[in-house]
Amino acid sequence: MLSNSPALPPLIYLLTGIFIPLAAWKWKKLSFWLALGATSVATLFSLFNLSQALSQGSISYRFGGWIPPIGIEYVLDPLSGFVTSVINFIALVVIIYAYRSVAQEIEEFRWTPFYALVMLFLSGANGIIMTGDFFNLYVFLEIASLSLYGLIAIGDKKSPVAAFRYLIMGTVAGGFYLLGVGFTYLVTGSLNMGDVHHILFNLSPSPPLIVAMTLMLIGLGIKMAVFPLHGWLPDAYTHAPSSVSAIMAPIGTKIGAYAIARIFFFIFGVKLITQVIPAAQVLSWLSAIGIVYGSIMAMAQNEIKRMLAYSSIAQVGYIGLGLGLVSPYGFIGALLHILNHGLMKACLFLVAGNLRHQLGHSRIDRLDDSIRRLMPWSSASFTLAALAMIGVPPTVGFFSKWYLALGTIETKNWLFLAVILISSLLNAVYFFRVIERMYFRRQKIAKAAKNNFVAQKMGKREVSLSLLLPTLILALALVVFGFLNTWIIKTILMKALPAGL
Amino acid sequence: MKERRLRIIDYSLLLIFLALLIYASLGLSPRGDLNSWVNREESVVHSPNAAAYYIRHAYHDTHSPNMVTAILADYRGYDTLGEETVILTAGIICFLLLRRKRRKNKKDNNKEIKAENERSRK
Amino acid sequence: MKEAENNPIVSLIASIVSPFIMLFGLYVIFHGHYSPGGGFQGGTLLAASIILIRLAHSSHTGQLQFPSKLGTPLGSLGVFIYYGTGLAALWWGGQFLNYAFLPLAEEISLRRSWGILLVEIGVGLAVMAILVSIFDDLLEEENHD
Amino acid sequence: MIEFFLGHYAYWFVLILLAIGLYGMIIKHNLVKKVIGLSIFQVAIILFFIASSTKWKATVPVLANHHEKIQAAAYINPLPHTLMLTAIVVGVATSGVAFALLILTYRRYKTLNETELLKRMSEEDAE
Repeated sequence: MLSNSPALPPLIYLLTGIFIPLAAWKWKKLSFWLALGATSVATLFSLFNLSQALSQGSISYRFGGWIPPIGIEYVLDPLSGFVTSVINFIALVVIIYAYRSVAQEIEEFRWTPFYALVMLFLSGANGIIMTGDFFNLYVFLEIASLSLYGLIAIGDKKSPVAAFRYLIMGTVAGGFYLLGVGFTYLVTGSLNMGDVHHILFNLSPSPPLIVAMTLMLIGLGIKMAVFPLHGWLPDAYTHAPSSVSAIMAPIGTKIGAYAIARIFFFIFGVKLITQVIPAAQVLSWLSAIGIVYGSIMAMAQNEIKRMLAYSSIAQVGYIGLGLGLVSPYGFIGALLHILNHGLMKACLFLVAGNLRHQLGHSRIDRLDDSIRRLMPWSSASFTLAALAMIGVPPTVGFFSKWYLALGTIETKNWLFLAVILISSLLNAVYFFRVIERMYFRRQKIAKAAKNNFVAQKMGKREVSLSLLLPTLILALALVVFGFLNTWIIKTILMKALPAGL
Repeated sequence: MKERRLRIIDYSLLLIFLALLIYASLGLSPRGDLNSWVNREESVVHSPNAAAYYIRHAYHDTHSPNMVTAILADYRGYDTLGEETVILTAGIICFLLLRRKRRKNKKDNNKEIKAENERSRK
Repeated sequence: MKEAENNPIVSLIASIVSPFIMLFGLYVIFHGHYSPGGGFQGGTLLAASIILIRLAHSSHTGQLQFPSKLGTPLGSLGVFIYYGTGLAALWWGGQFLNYAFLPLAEEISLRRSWGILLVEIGVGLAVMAILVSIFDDLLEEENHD
Repeated sequence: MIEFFLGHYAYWFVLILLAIGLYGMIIKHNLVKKVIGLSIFQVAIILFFIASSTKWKATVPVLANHHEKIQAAAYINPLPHTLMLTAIVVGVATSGVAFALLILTYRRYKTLNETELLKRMSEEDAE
């Protein structure tokens, strides 16, 4: 049974996604417990997979028992093990949060399909990360995207429009990727990633291959929300329910980033993406523009969720920049930032959800220091995550930026170094705007009395424990992983570097 | 005016994209060419070509003369499981988004619609 | 759906044609080994025959034939048959979806053949149920107003 | 020259169809027309794969007589057909979800024209 462990995380999610509509039709509460159980088991298995990959190197799992170019294989190596562990851990924490948040935001008869869709989304995300087959990646990409469209559309009133816009962009992305796969297949005659890698090594680059790479870069770039292709992201993040934003922001864009890292660095190879077409350079330039653009747009927003969405565009830019540098430090920085941004964004979106839960809004201009007194733990978590976002030393946010900066110095790209420094300042500006209001803005007396009255009437000041605990776990994880960063880099990420860097 | 300029950008992007794709298709080997890498028995690195393998071995392996079925359900069965999941996802989404709570009498039903209208006014 | 325009010719033809479409759908599913066809194509035909009844008759008759609340559970069941076939192979010691480990027949190629049939039935059931359920959900509003 | 044309013209038609689909998605203001464009786009990709699976003088990939020795050149490539069966299902699922979203949008805003929709949404923000 344990020899099947590489395939188990996506399969467990898939089984739960299928089983929830069957089992939990009558008992709505059961769907949550099934989802929670599946997520914990899948997290355990992905941690086990990671340890396996670290001790044994790359492991191939063959579906149906067919050898790779004939059948479909899953590839478990340190990189895929690391990323599945990260997203499953974050998903576990957010699912705990979803218990009360969903109960409040979504009608009861929708709980069952909601949890089923979350499970299917996680199954798609895990499948994308583990797969070693081009077409299988497309199928799981579509599972993940379709379930996201549905999950976004149960948010507030504007959410169906946001979801529809995402659907159009996402389908174009999937179509471009599939067309790229078609050209690659016609050139090489194979769909297996490892096989294609070996074949391309012996084949001189031709126009169809170059166009295939361009198409895949555009397609996966849309999924990752690289700068000019980010149009769907702000609306989708803003209008989705809080638990959906919190599960989509850390995982949704990261799977695009991972797919780009996997396909361009491990399959096409460094030579093809730097010398034949300037894919890496284009990616890093677009990401640099995206970092500045996202940060500036985030400063202009008045709604915390929307601000976080624009900040996501900037943060995804860091990952793209790190990948595009084509240097070991840059790659490590990008991978560390996948972990890092996942934790930070999940934590910030959970706090935004807490604010909406207690206050009924999350507008920055209506915050004042009553928040600090009403919700001390939430605001502390927000501050910690914001500090990590800016890159203050003991948190994990500092270290990924440190490695990215080392990468820019290594490749002598001083402009990108300047972009990283400037964007840290911009991050500081837009987060301190919120923190300043939370801690130092005195509220008016009359309003204070009213607020106290409201607080007494509700009987509690802070949000309930099941909402608070996930926020605190994530905030704590930011510090813990900050102290563990050398260990993570030495034992995991150094082994995950592609050949030829 | 601004609208019109945006239109022109859109059209030209579309045309550039089409030109790019046609340029790529010029480099493909002609359709039906038995010497292209898709239709040969082995790839450059002598790994077996999947398509030729399927044609040769499908009946022997799965006892099914229809190769498409054999590939769909056996060789690449995991893709088909994914495909089923996609359509299940679509079904669940339509349920999640469109179905209103089942009501026994019409009065409650009207209340539901009223609530939706209320929501749309909000 | 509008109930008033219930044309007798349309409903009669639909009632005559629908069983044949359904039969053909079953043929396409079960004959997928030997001729073009398979679970998805057959499932679509089955769904077409059910939807034809819903279009031609009153929605009440359609509900008698296939209640729309069955849609999602049956779809889940169909996917579960597929998944369960894979899981059974895993249980008997093979990889996921490796039908050679299913104890259905002596010969390995026959085992794979049986495995394919099981899977196709699951696909057909899932596609039929879900297509009908999507159809019902898209028309939900009209049913209520 | 004429052989080159005969070997490639099907790809060109399919790629033009793809551009038409993209045109529908990008330029059109009606959301339903966007979905139509999306379907055309997906069909174009499916046709691209199918067109690539041809072999001259070959037949459909269903074994006629399984006793004689099988020539790989006698049957067209079955792999793209299988892949496209999956892609068709994905297309059906996507358009189903798209229409569900449009119905929900129409219930709330009573319009499916993009400019009108944006206008109503910003009016609502102003309130």
